[in-house]
Amino acid sequence: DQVTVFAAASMKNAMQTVSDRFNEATGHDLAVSLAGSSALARQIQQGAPADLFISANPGWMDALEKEGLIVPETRVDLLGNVIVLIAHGEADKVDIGPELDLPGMLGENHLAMAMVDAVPAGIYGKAALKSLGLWDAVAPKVAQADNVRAALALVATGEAPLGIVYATDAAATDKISVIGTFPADSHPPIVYPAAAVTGRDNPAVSEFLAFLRTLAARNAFEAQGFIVMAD
Amino acid sequence: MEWLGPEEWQAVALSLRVSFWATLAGLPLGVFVAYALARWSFPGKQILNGIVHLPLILPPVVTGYLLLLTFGTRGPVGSLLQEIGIVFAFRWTGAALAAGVMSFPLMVRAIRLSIEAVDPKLEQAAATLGASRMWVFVSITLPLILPGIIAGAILAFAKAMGEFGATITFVSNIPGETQTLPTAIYAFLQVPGGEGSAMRLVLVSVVVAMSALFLSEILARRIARRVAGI
Amino acid sequence: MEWLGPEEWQAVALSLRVSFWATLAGLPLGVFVAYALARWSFPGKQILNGIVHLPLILPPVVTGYLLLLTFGTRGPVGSLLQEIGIVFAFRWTGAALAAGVMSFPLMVRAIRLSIEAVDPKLEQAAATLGASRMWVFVSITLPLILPGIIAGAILAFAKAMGEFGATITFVSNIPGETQTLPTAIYAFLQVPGGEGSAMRLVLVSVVVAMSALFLSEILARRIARRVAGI
Amino acid sequence: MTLSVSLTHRLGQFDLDVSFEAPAGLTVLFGQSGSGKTTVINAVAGLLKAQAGRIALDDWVLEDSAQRLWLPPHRRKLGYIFQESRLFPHFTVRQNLRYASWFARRDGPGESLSRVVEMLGIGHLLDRRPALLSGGEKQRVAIGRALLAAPRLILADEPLAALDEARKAEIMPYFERLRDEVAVPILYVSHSPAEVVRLATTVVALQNGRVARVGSPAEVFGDPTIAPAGVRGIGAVLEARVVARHADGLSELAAGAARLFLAGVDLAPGKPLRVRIAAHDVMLSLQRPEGVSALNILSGHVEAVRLGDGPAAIISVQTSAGRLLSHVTQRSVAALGLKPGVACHAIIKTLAIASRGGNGTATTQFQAMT
Amino acid sequence: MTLSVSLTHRLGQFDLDVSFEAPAGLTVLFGQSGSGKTTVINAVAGLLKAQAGRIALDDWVLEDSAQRLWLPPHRRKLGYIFQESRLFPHFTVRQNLRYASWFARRDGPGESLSRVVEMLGIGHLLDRRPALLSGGEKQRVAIGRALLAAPRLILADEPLAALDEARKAEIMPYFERLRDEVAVPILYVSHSPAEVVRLATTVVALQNGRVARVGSPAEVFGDPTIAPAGVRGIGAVLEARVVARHADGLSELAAGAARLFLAGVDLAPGKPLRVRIAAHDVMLSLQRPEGVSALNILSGHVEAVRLGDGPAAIISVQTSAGRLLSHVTQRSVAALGLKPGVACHAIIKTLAIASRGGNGTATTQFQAMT
Ligand SMILES: Nc1ncnc2c1ncn2[C@@H]1O[C@H](COP(=O)(O)OP(=O)(O)OP(=O)(O)O)[C@@H](O)[C@H]1O
Ligand SMILES: Nc1ncnc2c1ncn2[C@@H]1O[C@H](COP(=O)(O)OP(=O)(O)OP(=O)(O)O)[C@@H](O)[C@H]1O
Ligand code: MOO
Ligand SMILES: [Mg+2]
Ligand SMILES: [Mg+2]
Repeated sequence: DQVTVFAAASMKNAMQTVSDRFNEATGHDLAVSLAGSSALARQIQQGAPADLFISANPGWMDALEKEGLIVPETRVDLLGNVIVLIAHGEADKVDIGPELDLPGMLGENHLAMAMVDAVPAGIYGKAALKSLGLWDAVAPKVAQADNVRAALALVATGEAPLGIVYATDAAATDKISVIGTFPADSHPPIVYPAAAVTGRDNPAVSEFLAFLRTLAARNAFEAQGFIVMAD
Repeated sequence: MEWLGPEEWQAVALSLRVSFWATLAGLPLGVFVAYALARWSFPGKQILNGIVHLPLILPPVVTGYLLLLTFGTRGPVGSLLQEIGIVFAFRWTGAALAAGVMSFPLMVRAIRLSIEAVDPKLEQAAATLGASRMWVFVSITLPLILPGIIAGAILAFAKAMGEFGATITFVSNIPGETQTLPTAIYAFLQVPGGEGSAMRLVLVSVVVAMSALFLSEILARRIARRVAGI
Repeated sequence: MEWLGPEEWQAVALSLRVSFWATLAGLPLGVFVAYALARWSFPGKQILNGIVHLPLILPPVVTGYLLLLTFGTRGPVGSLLQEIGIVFAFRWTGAALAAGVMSFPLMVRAIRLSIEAVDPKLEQAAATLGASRMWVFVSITLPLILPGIIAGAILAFAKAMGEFGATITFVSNIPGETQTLPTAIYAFLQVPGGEGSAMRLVLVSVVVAMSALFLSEILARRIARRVAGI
Repeated sequence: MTLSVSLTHRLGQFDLDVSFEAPAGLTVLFGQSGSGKTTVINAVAGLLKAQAGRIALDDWVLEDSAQRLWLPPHRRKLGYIFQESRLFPHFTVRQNLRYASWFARRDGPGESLSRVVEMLGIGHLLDRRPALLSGGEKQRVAIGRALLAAPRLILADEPLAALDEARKAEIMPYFERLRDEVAVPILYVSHSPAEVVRLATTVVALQNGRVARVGSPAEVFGDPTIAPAGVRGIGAVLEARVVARHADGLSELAAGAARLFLAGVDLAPGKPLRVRIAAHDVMLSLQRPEGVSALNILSGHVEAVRLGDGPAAIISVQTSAGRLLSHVTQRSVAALGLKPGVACHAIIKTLAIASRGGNGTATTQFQAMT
Repeated sequence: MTLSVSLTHRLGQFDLDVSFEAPAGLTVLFGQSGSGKTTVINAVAGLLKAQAGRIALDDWVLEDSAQRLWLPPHRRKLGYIFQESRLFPHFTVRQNLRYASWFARRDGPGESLSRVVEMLGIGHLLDRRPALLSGGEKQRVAIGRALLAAPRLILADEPLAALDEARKAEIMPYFERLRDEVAVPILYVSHSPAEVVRLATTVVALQNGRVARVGSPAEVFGDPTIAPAGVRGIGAVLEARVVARHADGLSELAAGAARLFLAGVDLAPGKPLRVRIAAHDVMLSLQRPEGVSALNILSGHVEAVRLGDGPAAIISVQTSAGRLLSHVTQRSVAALGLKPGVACHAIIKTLAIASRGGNGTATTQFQAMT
C-alpha cells in the first residue's frame, strides 16, 4: 500500500531516509508531498488525499483539529528544534541574553529571519528576541525571508551578517557559524506535530505512525539535527 | 544520466507533460479570447480583459489558493466536474490547469497583438471571394497570426515550465503525480545541503526550456517568412 | 479607507512604486533587445534570446537567488555598483530590479512581436526622405510599435505587481522598504485565519492593477487608432 | 440584370448621396480622385455599411436599410478587384487563385484556372508569393482571383491602372467577353477614357459624392458640360454593323446611311458594334477633300457650335452616319465660317477610330491613346 | 547632371543587367509589367543592394561595387515616389509632408509646403490621416512628400497612374518645371505614352531586365521595331521656337522652315520647345486641301514606307518642318500611290499636337489622350 504524507518542506532529507526504511521494514510505499505547512494544511481542508500531516507549525495542526480534519488521538508532537543565532563566516560565540548588543553587532546591516509574523522560525525568533528585550531595538533591521532557508541564504552570501534560523538548517553550510543558541524558555516550544487525517481508512497509516517511533526513524531525524520528541 | 534520480526524472517528465498540455489546451481558448479582445466590442470586454490578466497580477500563491477553492474536490466547480469524471485536485491535470491559468495572460497578449497587426483589408478581400467569417478566420487570419500564436505558445510553455507558486498551492507536491521541476527544486532548496541538487534540476529545466525555445524560434522564423511571403 | 492599516498602505504604495519603476526602467532596454531580436542577426542572438527568457523558465526563487548572488553587496555586479553608490540589497530598488527582471521577458516578447509587424517599406520610405537609421527608428518604427510597447508595459506592470518569489528571495521583506503587496499577502496566508486579511490586500492589488490595465487599454486603443490612422 | 444602387453615407467631411441604375453590361464609375468611386464600390460589396440605402440586383436585394436587410460580403457573390491588389501574402499566386475557385459560386460563370492564367500572362508566377511580384504582376493576379470566384457581380476598381498598354489591350477583351457573353454585371472604376469608351455600356459620372450624369458613353462623353475627362473625353458614338471584311484587313461598317472603314475588327459580317469617334480626331472641311489618306469622309452639316474655354470649339455635325463631334480651333471656326446649317465634310482617319464590341486581339483598331 | 547606372542583379528567376546614362532632364523607364523598372529604381535609391554595379550622379558616386562603396538611402538625397504610396499611417497628411521638409537638403530645390499643397490640390486633406484618403489622394500626397524633401534626384514609379486625366494634366507641368527650371534629374517610370511624350528627355526602354533601347522620345518612339507602347507610341518630334502669340489663344511656332499653330503654349516669343506629332494624327494628302479646319498643313515628300503588321503602314515624310511620321492604312498607301519620292502634304489638326516644353495650365494643347 501507499501512504501519502504531507510534510513541512524542511523535513525533506529526513523524510527521504524514513521513506526508504519504512519501505524496507513494511513493504509499503511512502509518497511525501513537501510544501509549506500553511499550503499543506489548506489542501487538507480542501480534501487533499493525505493520510498523514506533519506540520512545522502547531497552529495549523490546531486549526485542522478544530475542524475535525485530523484524528486527535493520533496527534503527537513528533519533533523538536532549536533556534540559533548565526553569523557569516567564522565568528566568535556570544552569549544570548538580555545584555546581548545585537544592534551594535549589526551596525548598518540587517538581521536575517524568516517572516516574523507568518513563518514559524520567524515567529519563534521574534518571541525569543521580545522576551529577551532585544526586539524593539532590532525590529527595523530585520530582513524577513519567506522561509528559514532563504534567511540562511542571506547570511551565507554575507548579505546579512547575522541571522536567526533553526539549528537543523545551520548545520547545512560552512559559510556560516552558529554563534549562539536561544534559550529554550525564551520562546514557545518548537514542535513539529504529526497526526492522521480523518476519513482515510488506510491501514498502512497506523503502521507508519508506529514506524515513526522506531529507532530507525529516530536515527533518521536526529541525523538531520532534529530533536525527536515522540513517546 | 546518472546524476538524476528516478524521482527527479519523473519530475522532468511530469513538467514536460504538464507544460505541454497546459499550452496545448490553453491555445484554442487563448486564440478565441485574444480574437474577441482584439476584434469584437461587447459589454464586459474590459472585465474579460481584467480576468485574463488576473493570474499575472495576483501573487501565484493567491491564484493557487483560489484554484484550490474553486477546482478542489470541495470547490463549486471541482465538485461539479468530479461528477462527470474530471478531477483536477492533486492530479497532474491540476498542475496543468494551474500552469495553464498562470500562463494564459501571456499567451493571450501575444496572440492579441498579432491579431491586431493583421490587415482587415485582407480579411475583407477573402469575404468578397465568398469565404464566411469562419473560413476567413481559418484561411487568412489564422495563418497570418501563426507567428504570434507560436510566440504566445512559447511564452506560455516557458512560463508553465517555471510555474511554482500556484501549482504547489493548488495540487501540492506529490512525487509522480504533481511534483514538477519547480516544486522539486523548491523542496531541495528547503533543506540543508539541497542547493547542489536544486541547481542540477535548474540546469535540466533550463536545457529543456531553451531547447523548446530554440526550436520554436526556428519554426516561428520559418513561418513568419512564409507569412510575409518572402 | 479604514480597513487597511498604515503598514498595508505602505505596501500598496511601495508595490506601485516598485512596479512603476521596474516597468519604466525596463522599457528602453526592452525595446532595444526586442529590436535586436526582431531585426538584427548577430552571433549569439539565440543565446541572448535564451537569457531574456530565463526568468520565465526558472522558478522565481531561483531567479531571486541568482540575483542575490549577482547583485548582492558581495556579488560581482553588486559590489561594483555599490562603489558608484547604487545599492539594491534590501532596498526598494532591489525589489524593482527583481520585478523588472521577472517581467522583462514578457515585455520583450510583446514589443518584439509588434516590431515584426511593422512594414519595412515604411522605414525605407523614411530613409529615402533623408532620415538616418536612428531617426527612422524614432519617427517611424517607434510610433508604429507604441501599441506593442504599451501592451508590453502593461504586461510587465501587472507581472511586477504580482511578483513575489524573486523579490522576497533577493531583498526579503522589510516593512516600508521592501514589503510589497504580494509579500504582505503571502505573510497573511501563512497563518491560520489569515485569509481574510490576505483577501483584503488581494482586492486592493486587483483594483490597482485593473485600473492600470483599463487606463492602458484606453490609451493603447487610442494610440492604435492613431497608428492605424483611422 | 440591372443593379440598382441608392446610397447615402457620410465619411468624415465627405458626403455620399448617389442613386443610379446600372443596366446589364459594364457600368463605368467615372470621376475625379476623391469623388467617391471606391466608396460606392465598397458599399456595393458590403465592405462599408452605408448609413441608408438600397442595393439590388434585379429582385435580389443585397441590402435595404428600410427593411433592415443587409447581406454580408461573402454572400453577395462578388468578384472584387481592389484598387490595391490585396493578395494574400501567405499564399502563392496559385493558392491565391485557388482560394477564389474554392468558394466559386455554382451559378456564376465558371472559368478555368488555366484559361485565366493564360489570359493574364501569369503562368510563370504561379509558385511565387505576392511579395516577390512587380506592381503590375500583382494586379494581374488580383484580376485573376476575382474572376475565378465565378462572381455574379464584378466590381473592379481601376483594375488596369498599373498595367502597360500592351497588357491592357490583352486584358480588355476579356472584360468585353464577360460583359457580352457571360453577361455578368460589372461595376468598373476607371480614369482612362480609352477603357471607358471601349468597355462601358453605361457611364455613371460622379462628382463630389453625387451622380453628375448617367448615360451611355455617347451621352456622357458627348456632353461638353459634363466632360468628365476634361475636354479630351468628348466624342460621339455611332451604332454600326459589320458589312464586309476586306482582304487588306479593313472591315467595312454600315453606320446610318454611311460606310466606315475600320482596321482590326474581328467580327463576322452582320454583327453590330459601336464606334466611338473622339472629337479631336474629326477634321472638318468645306470641300470634299481628294487624294487624302483618310478613308472615312462623311458629308453633313453643322448642327451646333459651342465655343469652349480657350482657343477651342466643339462643333456638332449631323452626317449620314449620325451625329459627330469635332474639336477645332476657334480660328478655324471663323476661317471656315462654321455655323449651324453650313454644309461640311467630316474627315476621320481610319486608324483613329475606337470600336466597341470587337473582341479583337489586334490593338490597332481601338481609340488612339497616345 | 548625368545619372549613370550600371547594374547586375538576380532576383529569383529574374535577371537584371542594365547599363544606361540618364542625361540632365527627365528619363523615363518604359517597359512591360515585370520588365524590371521598379527594380532599377530601387537599386538607384539604395533600397536594393545590387550584386554588382555602379551608380553615379556626375562624379558623385552613389555606389560602386568595385570600390566597395555604397551609400545608404538616406544619404542619397532622393525624392522617391513609390508605386504604392507608402505614406506614414500614424502621421496626418501635413505631418507626412513636414516629415520630408524636416530632412530637406540644403542644396536641393526648396519648395514651399503651400505651393506643393496647392499644386496637388490636397489643401482640404492636410489634417487627415492616410487611411482616410482615396487612392488618388494618397498618391498626390506621396508626390508632395517626395518633392518637399528638396531632392537632388527624383525617382518616380508610376506617380500619376492612380490619377484622373484632369489631375494628371495639373501635375505634369510641375514635373516639367522641375526638369527644366530646377534641373533635378528625374528617373520616371510610366506606362503612359502621353506622359512619356510630354515629359521625357530620354527614354530607356526595358525588356526583361535588359535595356532594349535608350534615346530621345523621338528616337525610341519613332522606331517601330522597338515601339514600346505598341504601334500607338510612334510619332515624330520637331524642334520649334515660339514666334508669336495670337489673340485667339494660338501660338505660332517656327519649326524648320515651316510655321505651326498650337493652342495653349504659355511661352514667350523666342522660347524654344519641342513638338511631338503622333503618327496616327498625321493625315496625308496628295493635293493641298482647301477649306479644312486643320491649320497645320506641311508640304513634303515621302521618304520611306514601312508596312507594319495588319492593315497599317508607317510613312516617313520629309517636310519643311522636319521629318514627320504618319500612320495610315495600306489601302491608302495603294490608293494614293505613296512611295519614296512622292510629293504630299501632311495635315495635322492643331489641337492634336502635343507640345513639350510648355509649362501651360490649360489642358488642351497636349497630345490627344482619349
Ligand atoms: N524579391 C524578388 N524575388 C524574385 N523575383 C522578383 C522579386 N522582386 C521582383 N521580382 C521579379 O522581378 C521582375 C521585375 O520586377 P519589377 O518590380 O522591377 O517590375 P516592374 O518593371 O516595376 O513591373 P510593373 O510595371 O508591373 O511594376 C518581375 O518579374 C518580378 O516578378
Ligand atoms: N474613412 C474615411 N473618413 C473620412 N473621409 C474618407 C474616408 N474614406 C474616404 N474618405 C474621403 O471620401 C472621399 C471619397 O473617397 P473614395 O475612396 O471613394 O474616392 P475615389 O473616387 O475612389 O478616388 P480615387 O480615384 O482617388 O481612388 C475622398 O475625399 C476621401 O478623402
Ligand atoms: O518548513 Mo516550513 O512550514 O516552510 O517553515
Ligand atoms: Mg478609389
Ligand atoms: Mg513596378
